[in-house]
Amino acid sequence: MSDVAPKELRIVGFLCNWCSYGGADTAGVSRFRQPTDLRVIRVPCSGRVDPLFVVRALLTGADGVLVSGCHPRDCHYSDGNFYARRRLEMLKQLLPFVGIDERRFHYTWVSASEGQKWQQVVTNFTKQIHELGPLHEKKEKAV
Amino acid sequence: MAETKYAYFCGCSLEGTAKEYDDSMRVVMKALGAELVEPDDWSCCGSSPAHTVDYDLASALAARNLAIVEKMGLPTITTPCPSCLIGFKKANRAMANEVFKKGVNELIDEPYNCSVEAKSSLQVIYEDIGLEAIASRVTHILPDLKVAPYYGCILNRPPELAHFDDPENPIAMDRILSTLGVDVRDFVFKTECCGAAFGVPKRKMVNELTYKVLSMALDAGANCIVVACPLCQQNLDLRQGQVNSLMGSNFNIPVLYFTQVMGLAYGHSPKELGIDKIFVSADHLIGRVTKEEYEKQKAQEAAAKKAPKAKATEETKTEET
Amino acid sequence: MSTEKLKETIQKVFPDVECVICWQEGFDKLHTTPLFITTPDQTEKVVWNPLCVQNLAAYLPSMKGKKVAVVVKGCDSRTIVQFMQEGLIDRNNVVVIGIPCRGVVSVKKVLAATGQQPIEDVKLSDGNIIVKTLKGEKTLAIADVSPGKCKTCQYPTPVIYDFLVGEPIESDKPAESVYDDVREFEKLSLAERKAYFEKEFGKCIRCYACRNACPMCVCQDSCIAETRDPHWITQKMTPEEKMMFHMIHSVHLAGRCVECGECERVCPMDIPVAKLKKKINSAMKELFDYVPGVNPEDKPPMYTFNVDEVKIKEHKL
Amino acid sequence: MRVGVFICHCGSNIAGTIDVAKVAAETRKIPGVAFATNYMYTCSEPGQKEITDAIAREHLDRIVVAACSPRMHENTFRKTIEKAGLNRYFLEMANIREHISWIGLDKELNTNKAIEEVAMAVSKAMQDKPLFSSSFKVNKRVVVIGGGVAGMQAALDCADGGLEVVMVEKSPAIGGMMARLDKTFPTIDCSICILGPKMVDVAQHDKIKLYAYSEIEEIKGYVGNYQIKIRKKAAYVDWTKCTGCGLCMEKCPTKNAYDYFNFGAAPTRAINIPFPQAIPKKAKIDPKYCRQFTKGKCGVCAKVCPTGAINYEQQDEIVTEDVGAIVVATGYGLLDQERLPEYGGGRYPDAITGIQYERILNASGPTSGHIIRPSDHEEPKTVVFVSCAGSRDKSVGVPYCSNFCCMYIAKQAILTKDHIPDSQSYVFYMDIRAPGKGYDEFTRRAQEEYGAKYIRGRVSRIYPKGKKMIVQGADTLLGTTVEVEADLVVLATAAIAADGAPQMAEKLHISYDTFGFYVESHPKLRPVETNTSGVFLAGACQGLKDIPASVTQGSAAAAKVLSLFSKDMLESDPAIAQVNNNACVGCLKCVKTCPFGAIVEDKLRDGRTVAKVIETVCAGCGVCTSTCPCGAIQLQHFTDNQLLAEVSTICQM
Repeated sequence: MSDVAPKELRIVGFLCNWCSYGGADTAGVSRFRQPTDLRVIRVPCSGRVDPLFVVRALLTGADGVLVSGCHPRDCHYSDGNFYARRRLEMLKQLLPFVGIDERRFHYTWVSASEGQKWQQVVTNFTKQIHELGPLHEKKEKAV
Repeated sequence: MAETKYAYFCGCSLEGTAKEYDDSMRVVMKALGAELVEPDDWSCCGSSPAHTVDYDLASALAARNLAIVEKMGLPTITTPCPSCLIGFKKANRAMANEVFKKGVNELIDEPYNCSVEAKSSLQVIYEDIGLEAIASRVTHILPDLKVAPYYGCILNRPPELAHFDDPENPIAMDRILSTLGVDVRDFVFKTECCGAAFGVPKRKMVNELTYKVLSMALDAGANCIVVACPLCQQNLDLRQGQVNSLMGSNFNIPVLYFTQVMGLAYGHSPKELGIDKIFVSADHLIGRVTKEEYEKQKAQEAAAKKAPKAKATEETKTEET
Repeated sequence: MSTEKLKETIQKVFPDVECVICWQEGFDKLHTTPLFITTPDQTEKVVWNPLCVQNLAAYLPSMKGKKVAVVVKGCDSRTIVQFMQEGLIDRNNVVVIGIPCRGVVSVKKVLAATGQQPIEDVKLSDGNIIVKTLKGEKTLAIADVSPGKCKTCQYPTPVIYDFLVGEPIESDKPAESVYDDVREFEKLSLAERKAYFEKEFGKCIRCYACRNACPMCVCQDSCIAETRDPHWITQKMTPEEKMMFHMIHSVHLAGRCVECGECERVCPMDIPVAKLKKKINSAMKELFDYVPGVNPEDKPPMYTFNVDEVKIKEHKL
Repeated sequence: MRVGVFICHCGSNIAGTIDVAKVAAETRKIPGVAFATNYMYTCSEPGQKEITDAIAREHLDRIVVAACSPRMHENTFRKTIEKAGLNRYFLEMANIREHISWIGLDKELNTNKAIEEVAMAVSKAMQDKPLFSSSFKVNKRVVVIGGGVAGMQAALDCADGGLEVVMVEKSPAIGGMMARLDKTFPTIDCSICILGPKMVDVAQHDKIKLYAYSEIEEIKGYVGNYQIKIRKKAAYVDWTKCTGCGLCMEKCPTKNAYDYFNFGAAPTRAINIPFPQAIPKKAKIDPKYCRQFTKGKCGVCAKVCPTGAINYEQQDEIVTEDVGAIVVATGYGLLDQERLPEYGGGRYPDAITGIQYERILNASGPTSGHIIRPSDHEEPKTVVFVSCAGSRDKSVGVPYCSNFCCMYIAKQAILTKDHIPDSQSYVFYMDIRAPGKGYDEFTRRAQEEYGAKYIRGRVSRIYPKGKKMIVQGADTLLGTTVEVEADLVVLATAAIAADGAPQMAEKLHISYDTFGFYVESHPKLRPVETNTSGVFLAGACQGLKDIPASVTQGSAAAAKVLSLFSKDMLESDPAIAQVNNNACVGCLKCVKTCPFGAIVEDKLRDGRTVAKVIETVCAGCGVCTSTCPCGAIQLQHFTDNQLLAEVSTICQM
C-alpha cells in the first residue's frame, strides 16, 4: 500500500449500526463523494465503544479516530449514546493531557437519514486530520 | 439601565438630508443613557453605488470603518441608517471567508479582524436598552398622533443577515411607540417597497409604489407615518407632491422619524428634534400634555364611568362599619 | 498522644467485629505495616503517627461478608465512601475508626533526603522528623517530606466515621488549588507533554504494583493487562504498550480515583502514575461537579448520565 | 481456520470503481484466507450457489462477503452459509459499495480501501464464534397507536385476522383527519359517509379494545413481548355513564372554548362532543375553559346531566397492556399560520387554512355547510386558494411538498362553485402535483368545468383593504405581478409531523428524520417496517400521503403483524451479552449501566458474586461490555477481541 500511503492517512471510524452506519449507507446510496481515508468498524451502539478502542487505535497507528452514534434521545437502545457521550467526552479531555491533539479524535451524532451530514463529517474530519498530518512516523511494513 | 458605549456611525444621509434623524437620535440616546462615540475620520459605508459595481471595494469601504471601531476597542457599531447597517453586516459576513478577508485587508491600511458587531440604532434602543427604560423616560403624551410605523425594505432583511425582528411583520417600532403611549395602527405595508431606490430611473413605478404605501397608511387610520430610514423618510415625505400630481391624490401626511416622536415624548422641543426640517408639516399633530395631566384626565374619565358603582361600594362599606 | 486514644477505641469495638485493621511498626522505625488484630489484647502493637501512610481501607472489599473495623485517615476515608457508591462493601459490616491527620511522611522523600542510608532510629517531635542513620542525625520538617496529596489535602478529618479519635480539624489548604498541578502541566505544549509521559512511562517495568495497591482496581487477577480474552495489550515492552497499560488504568479509574496516592507510593520506578487520574478527576469536577469518595449518595459519573448534559457541548469540526 | 472471501461486482456498481480482481488477488495473500474470488452478482441465486459450492469444495469454515451494506444483505448470506452447514454467525460482510465504490471515484484508492476493508472483515471473521438463537413465546396482541384512517385499517385487518387489537387514540374520538373532511378527491365522495361505517366497525369489533382520549406513557420490552403503559386522560366525565345525549353541551355557559376538531374554525363549548358521528360519542370537559376549573364555580353540566356522569374530580388513569407488536399510525399536523407572517400570520379572520375551510364546507361543521366568511358571515364571491403556504419553502423549514394540497384545493374549488354558483375561485400554485389515478383529470375539471382560475406563481403578501382581502402575487407565466381582491383566502398550510412525533419515536426507539417523520427500514423494500423489530408504520407519520395511500399502508402494516404472529415462537438474536464467570469479579457495574435491566446479580456455588444476563431481555447494545473493566461480559459477535482484531488490522496495514 506504500503507493497510496502518502495520499491517505489512517482514520478509524466506529459507527453505530442503527443511525450512523445507516447514515453512511444513505450517503453512499445518494452518491455523496467522500475522501477515502476512513475505515469503518460497525458496532451495535456508540455505547459499545470503549474509549480504550480509540486509545488503542491512536497508539498503534491511527492518525485519527471518529465515533458516531444516534442523536441523543434517539438511541436505538434508548440510553447507549448517553453513556457514550460521557465516556468519549472524558477521553476528549484526557488525550491532549498525554500529548495527543484532541482534534485527532471526534465524536458526533448522525442519524440514518442524514446522508448529507455524514458526508460533511467525513470530509471535514479527514481534512482536519490531513491538516494535522501523520501521528506516527511511517514504519516499514511488509505487505 | 447601565451606561453603555457604542461606536456611532451616522453615515452620509444623516449629515445632509436626514440631519434631523441624526439630531433626534443623539438626543434620544443621551436621554436613554447610551453614550455614542463617533469614530474619527469615518468614511463611506460602501452601500453607496460601490456595492452594485465592486464587491471588494464595497466591503473594503465598510471594513475600513469597522477597523477604526475595532481599534477604538468598542464591540458594537450602531447606525441609524439601514443601508449602512447592511453594508457593515455584509462585509462582516463576507470576510468570514479567509481568502476574501485577506483580499479586502490588502485594500485598507489597517487590517480588520471581524470583531465588531453592527447593530441598527433601532435594535439597540429596542433590545439593549429595552421598553422598560424607554417608558421610564416619558414625560409627555402625544394624544393626537395616529401612527403607521413603516420599516422599509432592508431594515429587517434579509433575515439571515439582519438577525433582528420579523422580516415580514416587524414590531420593534410598534412596541416602542405604543410604549410611549402613542396610538399605533396595524399597518400591513410596514415592509412594502416604497420604491425610493428607483427614484431616478423609474419615476412612474416609484410613484405607484409610494402611492400604495401612503394610501394604505391612511386606510389604516393613521395621520402620520413613522420611519427608521433616511431614504424612506425622504421618499415618502418629498414625493407626496409628485404622487399627488401624477396619481390625482391629495396626500398631506407627515413622515416622522421614530426618534423624533421619542424626543417629543421625552419633552424635548420640536426645534431640537428638527421637526421643522421635514417637508409635510407635523405641527398640527404634535400637541403634548404632560404625563401627569394626561393621567389625571384619564383618571377623571374613569371615575366618571365608575361613579355610581363607587357609591354602591361605599354604602356596603358603611353597612359593615 | 492519640495512639492511646486509638487503642482505647479499638478495644471498644470488640467484640462486635471479627477484626480490626490498623498500623504497627515495620521492619525499621521509618516504616509502618498493616496490623490485623482479632482480640482486644493485641492492641499494644498498634501505632498511630505520620508514618502511617498506607491506605488500610483498600483491604475492605476482600473482607466483604466479615464484620471488620478499619482505621482511616481523612484521605483513606474517601476510599470507603467510593466503595459505598459502587456497592463494593456493606457499610453495616464496617466500623470506621477515623483519625484527623495533619499530613503524613513520604518514606521515599525521607530516604532521598538521608541519602538512602539504612535507618537506625526515627523520632517525631512537633512537626519534625529526626532520622538517625550511620551518617548521623538529620532533622526534617514533616511538611517538607510529606507526599503531594497532603499539600492540597481537603479532608484532614475523615468524611465518614463511626468513631473519631481526637477532635475534627478543618483543611487549611485552598480548595481551588487542588488541581493547580494539572493546570500547571497543561501550560506545556502538546509535544512537551508527549515527551514527558514517553519518558515517565518509558521507565515502567509493568510490575503492576500501582494496580495491585490501588483500592479501586476491582479486577484483581482478571485485569485485562494480563488476559488474552480480551486481548487488549501484548506483553511487549514497547513505549506504546506501556502507555496503553497506563491509559487502561486511568480510563478504568475515570471518576473513581480517590487520590489516596497508593499507586505512586508503591511504584518502584517513581513514575507519577496518579497524574492522569488527577487530570480526569479535574475534568469530572468540571463536567459533572463530581468529586470521588466524598458523598455516599453520589453516583460515579461514568455509570450514569443526564439526558441533557449541561456542560458537554457538541464538538464542531 | 479456512476463510473464504467472495467479492461482488454488483454489476458495475462496485466493479466500476473498484478493481475487484485485484482485491481478490490481494485477499488471497492474507493468512487464513483459503479461497477468494470475485463474482458478478453474489446475491443472485448462482452467486449464492458459488458460495455454498466453495464451502463444500474448499472446506471453508468462515465466510466474508465483500458487497453492499450488511444492512441490505447480511441476512441473505447468513441463510446461504447456513444452507451449506455453517453457523449463520460465521459470516462477515465488507461494505465496499455504499462505503467505497459509490462515494469515491479514484479507482486506485477505492481498490486499496476495499482490500483493507476485506482484510478487516477477515480478521473479525476469524474471531467469529458459533451462536445459536433460543426461541421465545409471542404475545399475539397488537397495539395500534392512532385512530386515523390508517390506524383503523390496520386495526380492522389485524382483528379480522383473529388478533386481539388495542387501539390508543390521543383525541376524544377516532377518525383522525379524514373524519374532518367534507368530501374526498377525486370522487367527491362524502368523507364521513365512507369513514363512518369503518369507525363503527372499530367500535363494535369484539377483538378491538379502544382507548380514546388516551396517550402512550411508556413502552417497555421487545418484539413479541411489549409492555405498554397507557395514560387515560381525565375527561371529567364518567364515560361508562355518559350516553352522548349532548344536553351538557347545549347548556354549557362557556361558548368560547377552542374547538380542536374544527381547528378553531369556530369556538365550541367547554364541555363538548367533538362531532355528531363521534366514536366514542362521549362528552369531555376542557378545563382550560370550563368555569368550574377557571373560576371554581358553575357546575351547570353536572346539574343537567341526566345520568350524573360529570365528575370534576376525575384523575388521569394509567393502564398497562401487554402486546407482541406495535403499529404506529400517529398521522400528521399542520403548520401554524403564525409561521406565515406575510400571509397575515393568522391575524386576519378572512385568511383561513384549508382544513378550516373543509370544516366550513362540511354540513356538520360550525356553519352547517354554508360558506360564509368568518369576519362578517357574508357569503364570499371571490375565493383565493394559496397552495404551498409554507410547503416547499426553506425559510419556514418545510422544503418538502405536502403531497395532497394540490388535490384538495382543486376539490375545494369545485365545492365552492357547487355551493355558490356565482362565485369565482383563484388558485395560486407552483406546480400542480396530481400523480394519481384520476387525479390530473380532476384538477382539469376544476379549471375547465368549474372555471377555477389557476395562476402559476407564489403569493408575496395578503392584507385586508376595507372588506376585501388583497392577494398580491406573481404570475410567472405572464411574467407580471398580479393582485386579486378576494372575499376569502384559503391557505393550503404545509403539512408537518404530528406534534410530539419525536418524543413518541423516542418512546418507541425508532428513528425519525429532521422533520419528525418516522424512518422506515428501507425506503423501497421495507416501507412499513422500522429498524426496531415488532414496530410497524402506517399512514402519514412515515411521510405525507393521501387517504388511499394511508389505507394501503394500514393494511400492509397489518399484514406484517399477521405474518410476524404466524409463528408461536420467535427466534431470539443470539448476539447478546454473555458473562465469563471465571473473569467476572462481581463489581456489578454492568448492572448499573444496562439500559434494559437485563443484567442481575447472581451467586455461584462457591459463593462468588457474578453478573448474569437475562437472555430474552438483553437487546445487544454492548454498553455492559464497554463498562466492564475486566472484559468479563462480552457482547457476542461484537466482542472486544473482534473489534480489537479489526482495529489492529487497520492500524497495522
